[in-house]
Amino acid sequence: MLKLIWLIPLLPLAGVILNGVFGRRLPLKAVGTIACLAVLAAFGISIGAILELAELPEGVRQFETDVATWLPLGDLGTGSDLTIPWGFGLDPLSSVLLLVVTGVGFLIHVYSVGYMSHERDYARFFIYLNLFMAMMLLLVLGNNLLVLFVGWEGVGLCSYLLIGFYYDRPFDERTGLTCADAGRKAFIVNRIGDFAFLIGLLYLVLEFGTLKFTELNTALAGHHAPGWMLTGIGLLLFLGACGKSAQIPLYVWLPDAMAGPTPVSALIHAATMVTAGVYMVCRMSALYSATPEAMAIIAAVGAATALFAASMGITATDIKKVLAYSTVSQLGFMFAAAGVGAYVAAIFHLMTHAFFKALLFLGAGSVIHGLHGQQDIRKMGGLRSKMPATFVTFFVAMLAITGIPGLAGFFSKDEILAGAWNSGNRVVWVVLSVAALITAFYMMRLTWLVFFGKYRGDESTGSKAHESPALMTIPLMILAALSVVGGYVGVPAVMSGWVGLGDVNKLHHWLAPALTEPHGAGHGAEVAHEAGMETMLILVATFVALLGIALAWMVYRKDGAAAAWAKRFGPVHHLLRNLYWVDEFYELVVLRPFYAASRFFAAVDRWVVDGLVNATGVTAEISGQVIKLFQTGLVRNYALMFMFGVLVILYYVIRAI
Amino acid sequence: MIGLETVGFVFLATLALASATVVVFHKSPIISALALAFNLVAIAGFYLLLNAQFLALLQVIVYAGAIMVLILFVIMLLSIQSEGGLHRSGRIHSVLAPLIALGCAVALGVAVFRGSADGRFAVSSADFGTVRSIGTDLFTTFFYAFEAISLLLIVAMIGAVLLAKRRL
Amino acid sequence: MEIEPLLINFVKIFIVTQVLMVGVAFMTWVERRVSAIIQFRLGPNRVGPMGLLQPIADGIKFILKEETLPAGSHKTLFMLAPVIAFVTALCAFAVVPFGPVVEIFGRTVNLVILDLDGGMLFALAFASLGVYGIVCAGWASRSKYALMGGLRASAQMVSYELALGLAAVGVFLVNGTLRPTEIVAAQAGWFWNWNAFSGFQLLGFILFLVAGYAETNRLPFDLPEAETELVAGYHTEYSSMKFSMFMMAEYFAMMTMSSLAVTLYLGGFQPGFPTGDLSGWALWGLQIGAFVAKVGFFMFLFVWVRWTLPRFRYDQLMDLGWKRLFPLALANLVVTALLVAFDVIKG
Amino acid sequence: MEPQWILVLSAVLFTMGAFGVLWNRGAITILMCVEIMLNSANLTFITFARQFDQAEGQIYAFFVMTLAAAEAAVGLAIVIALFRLRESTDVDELNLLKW
Repeated sequence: MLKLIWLIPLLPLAGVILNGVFGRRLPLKAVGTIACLAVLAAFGISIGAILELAELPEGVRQFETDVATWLPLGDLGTGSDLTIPWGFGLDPLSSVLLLVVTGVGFLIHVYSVGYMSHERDYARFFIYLNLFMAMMLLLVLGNNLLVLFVGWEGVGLCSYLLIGFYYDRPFDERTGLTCADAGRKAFIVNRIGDFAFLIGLLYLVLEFGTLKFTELNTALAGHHAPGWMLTGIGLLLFLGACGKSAQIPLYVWLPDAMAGPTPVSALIHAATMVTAGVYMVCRMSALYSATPEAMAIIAAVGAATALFAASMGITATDIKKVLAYSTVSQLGFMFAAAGVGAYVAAIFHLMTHAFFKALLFLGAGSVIHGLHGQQDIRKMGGLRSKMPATFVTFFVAMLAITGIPGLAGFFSKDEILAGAWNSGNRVVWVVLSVAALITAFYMMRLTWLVFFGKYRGDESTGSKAHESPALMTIPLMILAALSVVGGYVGVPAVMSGWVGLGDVNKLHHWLAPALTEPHGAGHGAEVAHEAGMETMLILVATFVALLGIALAWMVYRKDGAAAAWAKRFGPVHHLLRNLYWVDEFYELVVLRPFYAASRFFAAVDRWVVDGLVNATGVTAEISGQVIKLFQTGLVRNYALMFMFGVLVILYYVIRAI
Repeated sequence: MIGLETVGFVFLATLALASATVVVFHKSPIISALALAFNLVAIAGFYLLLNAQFLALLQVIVYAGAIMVLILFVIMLLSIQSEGGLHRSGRIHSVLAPLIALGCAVALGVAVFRGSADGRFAVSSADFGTVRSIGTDLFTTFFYAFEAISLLLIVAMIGAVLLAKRRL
Repeated sequence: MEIEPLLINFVKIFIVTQVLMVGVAFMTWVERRVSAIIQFRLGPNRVGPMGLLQPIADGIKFILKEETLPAGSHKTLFMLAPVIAFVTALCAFAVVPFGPVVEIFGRTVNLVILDLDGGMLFALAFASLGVYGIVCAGWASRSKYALMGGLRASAQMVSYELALGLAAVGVFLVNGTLRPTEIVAAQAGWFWNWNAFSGFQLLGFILFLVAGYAETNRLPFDLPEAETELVAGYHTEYSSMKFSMFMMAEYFAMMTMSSLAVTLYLGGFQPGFPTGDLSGWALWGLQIGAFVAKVGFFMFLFVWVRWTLPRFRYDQLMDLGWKRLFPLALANLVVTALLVAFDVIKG
Repeated sequence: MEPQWILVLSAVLFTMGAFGVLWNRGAITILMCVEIMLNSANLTFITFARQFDQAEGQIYAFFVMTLAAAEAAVGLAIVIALFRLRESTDVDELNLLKW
């Protein structure tokens, strides 16, 4: 199966073509089945390929295949010919992503069949969704940066298409955004990052003469490039990752991306696409490990984003926006982990986050579905009896994300915090802990406002609130199960030590060969750490999670109590309600000058450029007025002139003899 | 001694010039067309004199046998009794036309005499101008041109049908 | 300049022309007798034994008839038209090899008037020139029947010339030459060596024959002179010797077409079996006899078909030419080309 | 027979053809004069082919012939269309090709 990995992205693409050509004429069930089967087949091949990969000995556990030549670029001044193939590769790092993408992707496809059943443009939705899968798999499986970049741009495109899926609906009253606007915003913000990414790519080519990951790793191992060059490339690539993974300063698109259908938010804007940045940073670990400066900046940006986004989640009232800020915050966790060199922890958290955040989104979708489109959590409440399955699974996910011991999020978050602590970067640890506290707070707030208390919306909707069909709840349950047990592939050594199991951190052993740790940094699960300190960290994390939940319960337990608290923290609440005025700030600093410049250039275009063009036109017109007198309309006059021209040419030809 | 070739040349040249004159000046297009047929056959005779047997036969088959019959057919179909004379193109045209034709004659004459005043015929190789040698050249060196010209014929055919057909 | 080859050629031309003339005269008698027999009549049987001298009587009558010239006709063309028809029909025969290379009076003589490299093209060229006679006749008569006949003739001949030529190309591919003598030489031996059989040209042969009937304006394709519609078509206004020249031209054309068909497809003068150790005049006589017999059969076929099949309608004629024969000829060409390319036929 | 005899002859024929195109106004006559011009060019080609013993000249003449066939087909179709429109083949009737 390993040889067939190039087929994995092609299968969803086949779904795109099938549905794209016949989609409008096929019955809805067939469309959904085709889409799901395409992803299921990709999932099957992925499992087969990964099993085969696992049988290889640890040192050589990777596989590459070049399907076709893409760009024979020749010598670019690096001394060797550069040819970029359509190459695919599989190694432990991409295998984790592959499983997450195809597995979670398949569940969300199944869920979508139920969720979208009442929507128009059913086929279009699945075409986009399958196209996204194809592009995401291309991103994950590409064995060089350019193929990865194709997938990178492709998922960006699909993200744009899917955010703007309800292109004729308004989205946000506060800013007056429509869904189409939200899509455009996502696309343009991403473009800024992608531009940086592309520049980084070009510098990489100039510096190393290759874009293949394996060759880059070898080159970097023995490379003595100027540090500033590596840092520069790293930061450029990271800026791209910021765009894709919604980090400061390019996070603004993700909350608005919630304009898309909820399965899209779950698949693209929580589980897979937004983690592409993290994947890329880990993929380029050899590069980042060689440049501590870039890593420090990544850690700082990640930690800041984690805290900043979490704080905005406290006051958001749209159920999906709360989750969106949560996603931004969790991505910040991952980047912070990558920034302190704990790549394994970053990927681990990426995986568990995919499980529980997809589950949260799908649960939210189930709630919205049950309430016929209501998304405002102020108008929900007491839904736990009406949608028991949704409630239970949502609650499990909530516990997982807050980091309650025994659940998936606990292990991965703990590993990130441990990594931060061990790297010696204590500030990061503190910030992340505070972010974890806030996370617990807003997650509990969300759960409480939606499922507990009294129903606060209008009665007509409330009485009709119902549990979602099995097609939607079964994926929820599977994801819930994964959210519970998903963490046990990466149990820290210290914990397994408590029950006398020794080191059972499978994930770490699986991933470690594919990643390059920073030089000289003693950290991670097995290197020189004190068991006592580790235990202490675990206890602190648990305490923080419980504290957050308790605080939220205290504030939101009674109706109206929250308003009082809001008044008590008036200025802070106001600040958070308006999301730190970041959008307004960007408007003032970026957009206004941009518009002004545009108007200036428009004027230049109209008067100077167009003026020149018009002058040409006027000249032609005047000369035409004169020349048209020769145009008698009589064919034979034309023949005469033609012959005259021939004579002139003949004269010149003969003169030369 | 006057060779057979010279006799042939004089005969054919007279025929060609006389028939060309008729083509250009005769009022009745059908006489013009028949004269042109004679002209074409005369030229085919020249081809024979110049060792281009295949081209000569082609000239008769394609030009005289197909193109001219087509022209005759159209003339008879439209039953055109006469066409000619000046009408609207104006007096300037009627003055300039002979002048330009004269200029053309002068230019070509100068070109011939300056360009190949001391030209002699080479000794032809044995299979010069035979079907085999022309065919070999057509299907090797000039293969793409040959295919292109077949494309041109199809396009011309479609164009002619589209133009001439009343209803498709 | 040597005079002897020229002289030999003149002699050949003279003999062939005379033989053809006699043949034509004989054919008119055959036509009338056979048509009579087909229609349960007797036909001309009074002049000479079995009426064999009838053609001579007819000839005398033609000469004695009044020569008419319609008012308003174009005189030169009117006179020229039968000559053109007559000459072109006769010329095409020049490339047909009617016998092998023989020795007479110690001189080697090739029994073909013009042994040309592109001989078959020559024949096709003159076959296509034949239309001028008819067109000129039609136009110069200044009569609507004649004009209609001329128009039909030009359209018909241009259309069927295509099928005729394309069908013949198959043979050129098989034999790899356009020279009639070489084509005949390639068909020596048993009759299955003839192009119609071993060259897989049976379809081409039938196409050639049908197109040939159309080229010679014979029934069932005699629309240019369809008497029920156009009185007598392009020669409505002709009388006397000028008419007889048209008639003779038609018979010449028939003979040429028959000879071409025989040459291309049925082995020309090859008798159709190995001649073994025959040599000298015994062999040559046999070969010339075989040629005459084959051509004679086709001449008879012309007559037979004429009195058997009804005439086509004009649209049917065009339909048959362009939509049936032409594609079939193309298909035949493609198949033959493939067969030659894959060495099924010795190319 | 010298090459330039024929070259001169073809030059004269070409001139006659060109003059015919300019002088006549019957569309069909003009077409025929164009044929004369093409033929004279062909004659030149073949003369040069003979003079320099190069078959290319004959090939070009072959292509020109094909071209002439295509030109005649399209030209005559235009004449027929024109006749249907104006009941005449006079090219001076066609004066719409102007501003």
